[in-house]
Amino acid sequence: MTGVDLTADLGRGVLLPNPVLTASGCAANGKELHRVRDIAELGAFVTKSVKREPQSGRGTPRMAETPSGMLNSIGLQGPGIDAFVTHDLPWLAAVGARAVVSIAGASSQEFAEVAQALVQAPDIAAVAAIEVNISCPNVANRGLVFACDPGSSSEVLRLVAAQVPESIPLFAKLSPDVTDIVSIAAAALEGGAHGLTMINTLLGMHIDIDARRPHLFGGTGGLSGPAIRPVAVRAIWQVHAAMLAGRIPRAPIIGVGGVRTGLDALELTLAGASAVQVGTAIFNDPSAPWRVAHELASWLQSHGVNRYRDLVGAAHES
Amino acid sequence: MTGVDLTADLGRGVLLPNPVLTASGCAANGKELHRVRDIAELGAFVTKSVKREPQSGRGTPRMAETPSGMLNSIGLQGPGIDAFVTHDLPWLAAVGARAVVSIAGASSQEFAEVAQALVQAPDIAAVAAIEVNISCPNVANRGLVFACDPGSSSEVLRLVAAQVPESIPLFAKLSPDVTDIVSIAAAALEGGAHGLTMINTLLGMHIDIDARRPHLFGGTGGLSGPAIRPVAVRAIWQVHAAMLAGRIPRAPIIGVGGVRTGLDALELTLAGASAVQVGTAIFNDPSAPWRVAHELASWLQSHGVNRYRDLVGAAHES
Amino acid sequence: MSEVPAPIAQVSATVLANRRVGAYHQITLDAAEIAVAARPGQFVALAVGGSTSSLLLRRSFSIHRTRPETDGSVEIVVADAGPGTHWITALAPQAQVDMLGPLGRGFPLPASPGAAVLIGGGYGSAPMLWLADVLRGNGIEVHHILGAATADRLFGVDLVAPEDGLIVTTDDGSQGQRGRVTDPLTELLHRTGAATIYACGPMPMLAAVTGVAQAHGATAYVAVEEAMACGIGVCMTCVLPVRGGDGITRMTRSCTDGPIFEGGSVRWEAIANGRVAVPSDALGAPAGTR
Amino acid sequence: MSEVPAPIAQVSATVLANRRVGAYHQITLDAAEIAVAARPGQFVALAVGGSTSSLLLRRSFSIHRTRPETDGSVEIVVADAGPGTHWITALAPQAQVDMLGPLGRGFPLPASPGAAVLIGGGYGSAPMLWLADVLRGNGIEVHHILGAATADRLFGVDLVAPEDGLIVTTDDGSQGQRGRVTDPLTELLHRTGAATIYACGPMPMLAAVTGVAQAHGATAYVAVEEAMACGIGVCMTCVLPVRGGDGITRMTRSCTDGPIFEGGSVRWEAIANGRVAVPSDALGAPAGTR
Ligand SMILES: Cc1cc2nc3c(=O)[nH]c(=O)nc-3n(C[C@H](O)[C@H](O)[C@H](O)COP(=O)(O)OP(=O)(O)OC[C@H]3O[C@@H](n4cnc5c(N)ncnc54)[C@H](O)[C@@H]3O)c2cc1C
Ligand SMILES: Cc1cc2nc3c(=O)[nH]c(=O)nc-3n(C[C@H](O)[C@H](O)[C@H](O)COP(=O)(O)OP(=O)(O)OC[C@H]3O[C@@H](n4cnc5c(N)ncnc54)[C@H](O)[C@@H]3O)c2cc1C
Ligand SMILES: Cc1cc2nc3c(=O)[nH]c(=O)nc-3n(C[C@H](O)[C@H](O)[C@H](O)COP(=O)(O)O)c2cc1C
Ligand SMILES: Cc1cc2nc3c(=O)[nH]c(=O)nc-3n(C[C@H](O)[C@H](O)[C@H](O)COP(=O)(O)O)c2cc1C
Ligand code: FES
Ligand code: FES
Repeated sequence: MTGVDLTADLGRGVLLPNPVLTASGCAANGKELHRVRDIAELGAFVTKSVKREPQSGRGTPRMAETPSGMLNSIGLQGPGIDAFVTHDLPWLAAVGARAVVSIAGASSQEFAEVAQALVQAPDIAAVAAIEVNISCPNVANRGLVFACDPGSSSEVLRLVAAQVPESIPLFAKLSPDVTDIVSIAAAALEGGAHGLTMINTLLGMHIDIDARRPHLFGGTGGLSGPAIRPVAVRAIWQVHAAMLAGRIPRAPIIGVGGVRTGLDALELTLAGASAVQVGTAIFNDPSAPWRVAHELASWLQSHGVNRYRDLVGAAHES
Repeated sequence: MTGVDLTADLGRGVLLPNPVLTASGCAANGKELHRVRDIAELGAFVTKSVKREPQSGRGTPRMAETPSGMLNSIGLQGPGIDAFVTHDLPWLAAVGARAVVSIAGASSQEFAEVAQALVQAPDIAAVAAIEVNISCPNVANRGLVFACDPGSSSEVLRLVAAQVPESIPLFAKLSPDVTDIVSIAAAALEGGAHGLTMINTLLGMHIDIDARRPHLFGGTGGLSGPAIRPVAVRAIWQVHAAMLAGRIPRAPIIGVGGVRTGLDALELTLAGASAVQVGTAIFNDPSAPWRVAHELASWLQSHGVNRYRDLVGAAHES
Repeated sequence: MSEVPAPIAQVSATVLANRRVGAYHQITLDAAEIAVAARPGQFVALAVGGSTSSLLLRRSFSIHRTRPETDGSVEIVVADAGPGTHWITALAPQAQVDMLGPLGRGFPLPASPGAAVLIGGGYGSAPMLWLADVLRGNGIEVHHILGAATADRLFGVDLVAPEDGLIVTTDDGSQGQRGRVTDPLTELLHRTGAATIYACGPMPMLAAVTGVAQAHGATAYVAVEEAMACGIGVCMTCVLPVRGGDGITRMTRSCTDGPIFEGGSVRWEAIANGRVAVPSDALGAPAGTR
Repeated sequence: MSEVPAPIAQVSATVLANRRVGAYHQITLDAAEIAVAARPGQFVALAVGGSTSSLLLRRSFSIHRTRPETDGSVEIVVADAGPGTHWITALAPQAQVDMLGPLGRGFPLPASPGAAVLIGGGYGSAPMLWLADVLRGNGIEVHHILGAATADRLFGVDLVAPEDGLIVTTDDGSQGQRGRVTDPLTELLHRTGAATIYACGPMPMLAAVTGVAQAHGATAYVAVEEAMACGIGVCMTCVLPVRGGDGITRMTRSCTDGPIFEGGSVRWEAIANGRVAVPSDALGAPAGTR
């Protein structure tokens, strides 16, 4: 698109050529989606959350389709950070992708160790940002999700920040399953996050009526897809509003939740997102991230908006 | 349906002929839906939450369609409890409907006053239960929704219970927008609720892209419809599981959230609901409550289940 | 405006015909139950897509015509405005669509005999031709003003009965007079002595028509179009501030108490930019807005 | 089983034909890009409904046939099992459907020449007739066992080449022998000396076929059917515990690493009642399951 500046600003000098990213866990670690289209064209590629050790994940069924959405209960299946750094990151670097590496852990210490192993990777230059997926259970706190507790959220970010050089922004990925998301955002930023990714899935469940038992092997699962977009917009709005009001520090927000079209991406942007991830929509349409970027650019052009960045949070101005 | 016992047990001796109710705010106060079909055939009719004084509600737009759901921001428009008791309740009594009266307030004191006016109504015999809609903002607590705070939840129920005779069960209607719904359920029961209605809408938002402002006049709105059913099932499951585990007192749950078919109603039942409400689906199909009851009965019959009550929470047995 | 609520019919209507007319689709549906009961100014609400559609809310359309005596059909005129109307305008003959009706109250007859002016903006003219037939049958002299932004967005110009008066306006002058429907209205009221105006179209047009009517001592009955989730009075989304006979303004449902309102009773000043505020003197208005 | 991942084609395929065959719909789609690249055992994934469908996930179907040289068509055989397949089986000629393919790895050729037994359960026979052609073209002698619960759920009996062997089984005896596909298998392996079995059908059938093959020293290649959200390897929902060449069991994606697996590598004991557990010795299994 000539004449439209799609640059997305993730802060700390990290600029992306366009604001459309994949969502963690919805695009594996790149090779598969690269068969559909060049992932180096994306604003950035967000990897599946990686823990310290290899993870088998849960048994199946791991998913259930729900109205305009789905439930998943994968259990963070993955290779572990060492294999990630040896195999996946070099491949991402080789194809020229900007990687946002999502890290996870069952303890704040594990998060820190994963971050430490990551920043020592030879291909660390390919890492545009680190996304700290604090929407996973904290074994030390009766399995309560880190992102459900301000103290745990802050602690994870503090330990991770201690491992990561200033040049790599840290995004804390928040769960919507909380009474007050602004207080969690505040805690994550206070701990050392440079930005926030919102939202992770909502906790949901589907019952297999014939079998009279939970359908998912893991019982509950994460709800995602267009069904949850209104919740994502609200969460982004609330946190961005708190920033504008000076109640919490200003920081970039990466919006995620139910984005399927360029207009959806715009909606999250106007609510306060500086960039947008596409997740479940990929399962419906593997070219969705590229299509969303294209639709976004077309809209900007046809509406005479020269810079994507000018729209970030623009709905708060009315 | 011959041979199938559809009786639903709301506790305290209140038995309904079938387990399908309307959801508060999705069927007005009866007259309108009665033009579609006889509301006395329903398990019970749940009225729109009523406050002490007449309420204009909010400006418009009051709704936005979302994928497999909708957002609403009505603002509890209604006649006030005196007009309700004078006009609406007698009409419900006259057509033979079993009424579940939903009450609301901006302070716990207002809840109590509404309950007091209600129980003095000449037609109180038509009231099968009272639903205490604590999913509304508490002016005394910076507008924080009562149901987001265990203390406020407990207090409202305590003040209302003091006004209501033992024979009328009180159901506290919970919001899903909390970190730990079991703790709110516990507080409501501790305060004096005899049962729980779950779930109210999720807080959501839609941005009008062309106008670059929130689409709803009220800014945020409540998300409802099939999109949220997985969240309702999960909430019911968690609370019923806590009851089975003895962590909170046993009490009947009325399930609500995204029910569109008899199978959906069964899903909530298997998760732990003793009866089920149909809300947004009415807007799609005004005969939905009757159809759901019919589909439910057909399923029971074709699957050789003689008593609906035997299915309540049955998915926990596996 | 004092009908007793009749039962609402919910029918699985078969599409009998769907033909393009200018910018619109004129869709004929087999729905005898609705055709028999309906009156001009009432509307129908259609479900969109089947049980796997992500669009839950019904879409409302004025009834253009009914043929209760012949094929039991109901006809609507639809502009393809978004996903719901896109699905509806693509319906092929023989397709089934779930339809509720007749909904709302119809146009009232004029209080006094003589002439009436009927104003349709865009597809707002759809109900006006049927209304004209009914008025004429009651001995009323009918004068139409049909307006639209452009010629292709006019509807019904060729359907006006020869004995009726007709003025056509378009914003761009591509057909009829250039300008708004209100431009010729004052002169027409003078000329015909009409004391009653019927109008259907966008909200700003209805407000302007009401203004002219009031200046002229005429009564305007306007068919409003508020976003509706249910169409049957149960959701409370379609409200407008309307002053009642008792002088009190209430947030009033346009689906059950409307869609026809006496223009002078609508609090137009609360309506702007696609939003409707609650007037501070409305019954139960929040303290803050007073 | 060592193909280099080729690009995946995403095409808006036109339905060329949709005809009922027994309990199934045989659907022919115009998708030359996929037809050219596909091999027996691969599958396609279809999106269901358009942009307003509430069903987001793709539905996967084995490729029954391709005609790359004539009309560029791809054919699938679909049972109406739920809302997604209900929509697909109702597709009219000329309708468009978004299709991804070819997906997964195809059936490998036998390690040794001689005879092969091809087993199809229900619509599982759909890919077997094409596979038979390819095997025959490679000088392999083909023997089919086609089975189903009832006669109407058999597929392809009339499509078997005259030179191939054919045994038909139904659970209720309504066609062919009464019983399961595995009943005649042992005798057939003895009689033909086949060392390779190909099977496609329900999981319990695949487990049973693998058992017979192992007892007989034969190799079974089975096409598994796990619930898939994406079909292209990005969602991790379609996994099965599969023992690798290194002896280590991993939760392995059946969409990209399968759907064809060597039967002996699948940890069948972990699969029961529609659920698959993680074996405690699988790589990265949670400590609790050890
Ligand atoms: C009483 C009444 C009579 C109407 N008569 C006609 C008619 O004769 N011909 C015609 O073409 N249109 C008519 N409309 C408008 C028509 O209902 C809308 O164009 C249609 O609902 C838009 O749906 P959509 O999915 O195509 O568009 P979208 O804009 O995507 O709709 C999104 C949501 O907003 C609601 N909505 C959007 N615009 C309107 C609107 N103008 N009025 C009401 N709801 C809206 C929809 O119902 C839906 O819930 C009438 C509306 C009302 C209330
Ligand atoms: C590799 C592969 C090849 C297949 N080949 C064929 C074929 O040739 N012919 C045929 O009729 N069917 C085939 N199936 C099964 C077919 O994909 C399912 O019947 C279909 O997805 C069911 O969708 P539904 O909406 O009709 O049913 P529902 O049961 O309502 O589906 C609900 C959800 O579960 C998933 N699902 C349900 N059953 C299955 C299943 N058996 N396999 C995978 N996902 C499932 C659906 O994709 C959907 O996400 C194949 C499946 C796979 C994985
Ligand atoms: C199958 C699946 C796997 C996911 N895995 C992860 C993960 O590993 N880490 C993470 O932070 N989020 C994960 N998510 C959440 C998504 O990144 C995203 O936050 C969420 O799905 C909402 O966006 P969507 O509606 O666009 O999918 C996963 C989502 C899905 C559907
Ligand atoms: C338009 C609308 C108005 C509502 N008004 C109320 C209300 O007054 N009181 C209340 O407790 N819940 C109210 N609700 C919430 C519903 O009762 C129900 O809890 C929620 O919509 C989820 O159920 P559903 O998905 O079946 O609609 C309202 C919901 C809608 C859609
Ligand atoms: S549209 Fe629901 S009350 Fe009017
Ligand atoms: S179906 Fe998504 S990884 Fe296999």
